[in-house]
Amino acid sequence: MITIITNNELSTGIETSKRADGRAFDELRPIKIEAGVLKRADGSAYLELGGNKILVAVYGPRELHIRRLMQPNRAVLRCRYNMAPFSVDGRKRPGPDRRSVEISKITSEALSPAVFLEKFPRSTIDVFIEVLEAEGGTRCAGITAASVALADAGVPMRDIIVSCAAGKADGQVVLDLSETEDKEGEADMPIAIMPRTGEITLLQSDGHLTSEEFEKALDLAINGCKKISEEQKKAILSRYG
Amino acid sequence: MITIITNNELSTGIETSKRADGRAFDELRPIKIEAGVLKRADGSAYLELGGNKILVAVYGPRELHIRRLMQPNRAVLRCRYNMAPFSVDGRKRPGPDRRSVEISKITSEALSPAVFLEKFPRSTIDVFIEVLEAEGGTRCAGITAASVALADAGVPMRDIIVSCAAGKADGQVVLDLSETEDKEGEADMPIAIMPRTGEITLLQSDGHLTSEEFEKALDLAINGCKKISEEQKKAILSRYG
Amino acid sequence: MITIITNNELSTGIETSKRADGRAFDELRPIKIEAGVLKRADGSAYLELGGNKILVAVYGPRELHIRRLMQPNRAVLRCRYNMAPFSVDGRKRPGPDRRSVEISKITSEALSPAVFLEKFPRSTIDVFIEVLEAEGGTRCAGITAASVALADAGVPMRDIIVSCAAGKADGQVVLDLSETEDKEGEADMPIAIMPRTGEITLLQSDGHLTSEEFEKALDLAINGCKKISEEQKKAILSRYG
Amino acid sequence: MVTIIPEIIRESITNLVKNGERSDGRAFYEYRGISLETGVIEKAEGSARVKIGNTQIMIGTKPQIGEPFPDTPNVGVLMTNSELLPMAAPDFEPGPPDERSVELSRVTDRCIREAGVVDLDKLVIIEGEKVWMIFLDLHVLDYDGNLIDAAVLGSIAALINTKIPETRIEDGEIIVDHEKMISLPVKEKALMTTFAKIGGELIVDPSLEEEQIMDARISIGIREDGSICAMQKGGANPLTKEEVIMAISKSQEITKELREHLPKN
Amino acid sequence: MVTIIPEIIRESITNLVKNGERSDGRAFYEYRGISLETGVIEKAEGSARVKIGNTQIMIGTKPQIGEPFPDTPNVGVLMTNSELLPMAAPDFEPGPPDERSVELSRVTDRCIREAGVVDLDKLVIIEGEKVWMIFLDLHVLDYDGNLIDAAVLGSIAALINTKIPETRIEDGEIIVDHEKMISLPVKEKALMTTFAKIGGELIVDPSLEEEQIMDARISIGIREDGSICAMQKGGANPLTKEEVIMAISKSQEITKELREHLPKN
Amino acid sequence: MVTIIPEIIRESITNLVKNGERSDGRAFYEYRGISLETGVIEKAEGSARVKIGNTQIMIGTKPQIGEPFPDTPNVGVLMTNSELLPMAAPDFEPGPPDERSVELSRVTDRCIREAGVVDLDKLVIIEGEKVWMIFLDLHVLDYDGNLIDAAVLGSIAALINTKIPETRIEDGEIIVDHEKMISLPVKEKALMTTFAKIGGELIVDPSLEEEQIMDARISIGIREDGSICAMQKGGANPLTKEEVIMAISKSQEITKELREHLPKN
Repeated sequence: MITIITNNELSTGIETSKRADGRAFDELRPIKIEAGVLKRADGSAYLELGGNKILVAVYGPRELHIRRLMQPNRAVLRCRYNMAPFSVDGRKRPGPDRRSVEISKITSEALSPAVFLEKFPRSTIDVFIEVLEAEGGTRCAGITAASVALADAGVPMRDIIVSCAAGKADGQVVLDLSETEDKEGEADMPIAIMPRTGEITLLQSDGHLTSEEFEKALDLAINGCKKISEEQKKAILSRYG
Repeated sequence: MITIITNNELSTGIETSKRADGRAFDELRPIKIEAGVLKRADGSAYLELGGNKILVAVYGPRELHIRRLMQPNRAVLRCRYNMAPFSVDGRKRPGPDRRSVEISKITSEALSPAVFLEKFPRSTIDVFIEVLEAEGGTRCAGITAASVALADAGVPMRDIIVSCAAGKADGQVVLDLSETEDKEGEADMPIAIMPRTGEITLLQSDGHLTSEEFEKALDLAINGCKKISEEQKKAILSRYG
Repeated sequence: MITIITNNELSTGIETSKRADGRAFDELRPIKIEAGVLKRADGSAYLELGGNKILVAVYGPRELHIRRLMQPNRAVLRCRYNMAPFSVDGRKRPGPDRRSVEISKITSEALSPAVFLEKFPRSTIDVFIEVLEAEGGTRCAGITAASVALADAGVPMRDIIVSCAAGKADGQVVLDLSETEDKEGEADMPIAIMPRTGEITLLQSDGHLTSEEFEKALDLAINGCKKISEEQKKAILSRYG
Repeated sequence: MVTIIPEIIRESITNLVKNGERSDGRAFYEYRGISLETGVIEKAEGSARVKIGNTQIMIGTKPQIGEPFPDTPNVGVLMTNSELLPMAAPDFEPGPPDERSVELSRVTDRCIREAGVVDLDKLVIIEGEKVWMIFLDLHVLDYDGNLIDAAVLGSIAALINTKIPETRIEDGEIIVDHEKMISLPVKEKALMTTFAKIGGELIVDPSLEEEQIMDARISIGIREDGSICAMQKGGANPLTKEEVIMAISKSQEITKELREHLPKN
Repeated sequence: MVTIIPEIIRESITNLVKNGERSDGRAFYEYRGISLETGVIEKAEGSARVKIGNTQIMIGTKPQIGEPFPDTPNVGVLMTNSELLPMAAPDFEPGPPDERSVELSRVTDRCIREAGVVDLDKLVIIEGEKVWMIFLDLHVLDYDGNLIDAAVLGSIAALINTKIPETRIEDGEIIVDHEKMISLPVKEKALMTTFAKIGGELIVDPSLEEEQIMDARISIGIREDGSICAMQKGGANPLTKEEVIMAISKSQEITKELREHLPKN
Repeated sequence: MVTIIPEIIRESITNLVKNGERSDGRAFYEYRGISLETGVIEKAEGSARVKIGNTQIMIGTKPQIGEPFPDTPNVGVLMTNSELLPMAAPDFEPGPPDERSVELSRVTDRCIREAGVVDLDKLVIIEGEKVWMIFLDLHVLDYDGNLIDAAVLGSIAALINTKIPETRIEDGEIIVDHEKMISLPVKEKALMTTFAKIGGELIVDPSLEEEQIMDARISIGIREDGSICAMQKGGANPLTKEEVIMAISKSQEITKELREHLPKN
């Protein structure tokens, strides 16, 4: 038998109105985005959101060698979401698992509506998302960073997709769930939108929400997206402006 | 330690001359065959034999994309025998194992002599056999059902291959071994034949047989095949007749 | 708990100046090489060095089917180093592991400088090294045998690469470490050379050596290579001479 | 495999929808015929064969005694797995589950897990040491569109149909009594409905043809009390907020009707 | 890889057989030269190198202490594995065993298992808990036809050659005594013979050339008392009942001669 | 993927070197700019981000309690793993580690292991039963040449940065006390330097461009006392004995400078 004494810093901080980490219900975690951080990739971006550290590289549009994936009238947008072995408590075994396969798929669907894929028939645009450190909300952070990396690569786009989650924790509908809120909370709902039109390109939900809570969470998430969108623009501007 | 109390219904039924399940030595288990049970497949068949439930789909002749498998002067007949995870006591792990790889190979060899493969150079005919429930003799049941599915797909054939096992259980040479007889018996010998000529396209044997017992078992199995052949014809007729 | 009583014949033989197996510091284990031992392969060789038993087959130059490996102006030399499950104490699981992948890579690099690869654009030369029994120094033995097999296959070469290790065991710089010396010793340094020029095509080192010890070991290994080179020539001559 | 849909088919289906019609004559919020049988596989502890139109899935459950996950020592385990069999469509290939198959099993799993369909607390045999693990295997036999709704409907039916042996502890030993089979504790019957967006309209239960040309897809999981337990958007085009809200509201109605197909537990 | 045999070679071999001859001058029921050495790998607890003509297989055994299968708690375990090494033929490729390799190991395994070659009852160390597992690994080095007969012959020889350490229990602990090596309990020497059907005739021990053009193949496993322990038909053409019966009868004769090559145990 | 380097680039770089110059203006034995940060991943027990020029690797460590290897029951375990991420270069592909990745992790592992960097004796929790296993994971983010030197430098830094929980035994139970984190016992700081042979000359820290056209590569691992702990030659052309000896001698000088980049432990 092995007994583990943990040193859980967050466990004492839970209070009434404020959230465990002291944020208001509609407050994002601190965010930082930087574009153009890698040499070899055609485009790249680095994002920190709370304890999340995400690095994204984009290659392409480039030739697609795998015939059965080729589209005669447009490019395919392939995404690979991957967690570093050291990114989580305990060690994540290298290689794809079912969770990362699903996230890769929905990430590709979330980003595709913004990209002028029809300009590059028979090609591929490859988006590699590496989670260097994970603290809740990595799929949204990955999509947000991927958009900046696509812009950095000069891929022609209709809009800069942005992603954020809302959900329910401690009985309260809140924005941008932390790892603890995600684990212990009642629901998590990641979305992605095209900020110009407000259209939704990603929507998942996990947990228990009434219709009213859902609408509240959706509005909260859309607002969160808009704030993050500003950070994306700053990152792109400070690289090219 | 875990103790398991089983509820073995068959264990009390063993008597002298009759078999554990009450059949005569040359008696088949109840059989039911239906053709054309799936929408998407080019041909399909469903078969029940005792407790076995087998579903077969046929696609093709169709283009073969894997170059190194291509035959310049004929089609290849590819078979995939697969057991559903819930088809057996205990759970079968999904995916091929050595047993299913061997059965797939000998099934392809058992069916090939009947198919006019030479009419379709550079093509493939794909036979997918799914064991939904297994109760002894699934490889024979799969071959029998596959022939009906091939006919349902309109694949041109010389004959409708039929398959059946005989073997030795409780010291007696018997037809169509049940799961219990297969496990506890002395020998199992699955065969497949072309009913028009009586030629043998599958022959395996497992266990202990004298030459005399072998001949007796072979005759028994051939007779069994002939009875099952009638059921195949009925299934095809009731679909197209 | 399982207690294992071993029957370790070598453990009593350690003395002062001589090595555990009685050899002088610059003495090779007994060696035997035979060329042309397989029917199907284009070239082959069998080598015994102490307790090592190595079989090598060469196919090619032949067409390379995998496009992304193809070199427009020369052949690729592919090596596969593989240990038989029964070649070691305990059973080695079949299939490549990280060690065999690395050895395959450095073997290919060790052999390539001697082969006129530029004569065979878009082709492959395949070298299959099977360790049937392992007793320390299999990578060197594999390279030495592979050269003979390449010659047996009639592959045009500048020189017959030869390989041998030196290292440090029991505080002494010694030639051609046995399995025990490799395991318990301080350093192991396998090399391969082009015997005509003395140029080095393989060099690895593992363990603890001062610069002086390194130079001594390198000279010892080069001398060992030269002796083994004579055995290679004999094997080739006795096949074709 | 890339399936290329001729532009003329896309236009024809889209134009129909714009005129308030569907190619098979259904209304926008009408399902195809549903058939649901349970107990069809005797060797499975629970099973169901579900058909929605020609889409057909066989579902089986298998209980195993195993160890709980370290972070949830006092609940049983439910494992959902799906295979898009190569028999089910000409472009499905043998091999490990691809991303469509993974999405299907994960969405089904989330709907069941988050709605609390199975009372996992009751699957504990020895706290922190031994629990029942229920394997839920989805075997997709025929693919004619809308796998998600069929998967969830069939899974709930198979779980209701499942019987596991009673266990008790005697002298520190686990007795697994196959003579006393008890129903799996199913306490909630959440279901999912999927909508396709075509020509700016939402239609329920898309057929294969409709799926192939749809702009986007949204699946909503609804519990018996009308609350939402799961959502999954799919497809390479966006949805508006209004469309999502409308889909939820329609789902709340439609799942009530769907639930009538389930066996009693 | 598809190997295309020129029609002219097919005809030439077939015509020879129809005239009662074989291309290498053998009689129909004559094997190529057989060589069998045992104890060739010192680190293997048992080993054999078998050659039939140019076909060559190295076989080694490795004992390991492990747990018995739950449904057979009182017998040891024999695991047969084969690799068609890429060195053995230009069309063999590296990677996991393909269907030919799987068939080879499974047919060999069945022949040995069903004939009761190894007395598995004697491999129990602690009933229901610890048994010897014998790994039998077939390493195919050179492929010139008729792997099955070579595999079975060499496997039986390697098993006869195998020595495992004595075990005893002292104070509840297993003592594995490598100073006292005992022979594996081999109680039966079943062998297989393989026939190819060419031009309507059966010939034994087909060479590679004959295998490539044969219509069908039948392998028969025969125990020392002449009874049948295993059969496996191969190839894409049928056999008649009479051909099968004839093959069995010939096998019963030929295995007696083959058995002379085995070492004494 | 085969990368074809135009002959003109090869010639241009080679001619520069023959004239005593390098394309980026460096001297033959001069490294590109080095940046090394530690503690960058809070969830990793140790971490480092190393850059040599544009080459960038993120390294993290994870301790786990496990069983020692049977043949070394009284020492802990260090496991080194590397991934050449597809993000790092256009020709790196997703999937299991290829031979370049395997070589990188094995050379790094040998240098650390053979130099005795970590005092593995101190990682024993219960002799023969429980030890700390330290996973050292190399995540290659940007590949612009000379991965080996970056990998070893970053790994040593990450190991120095690593803190593991104190353990003690109370009543036969292991107490893992995350409130008392102790530094990993790092007792040696061996480093590697890599030379490329171009135009008959040796140059240190080859850039990607230089690697692509080099004739051969030699990496030397040097301990703090100047002795050699590891060597690895690469590339498809030979080296002379004199070149190797020269590389060792230069390494002994250069590693002293490199070591200045490491944090204190």
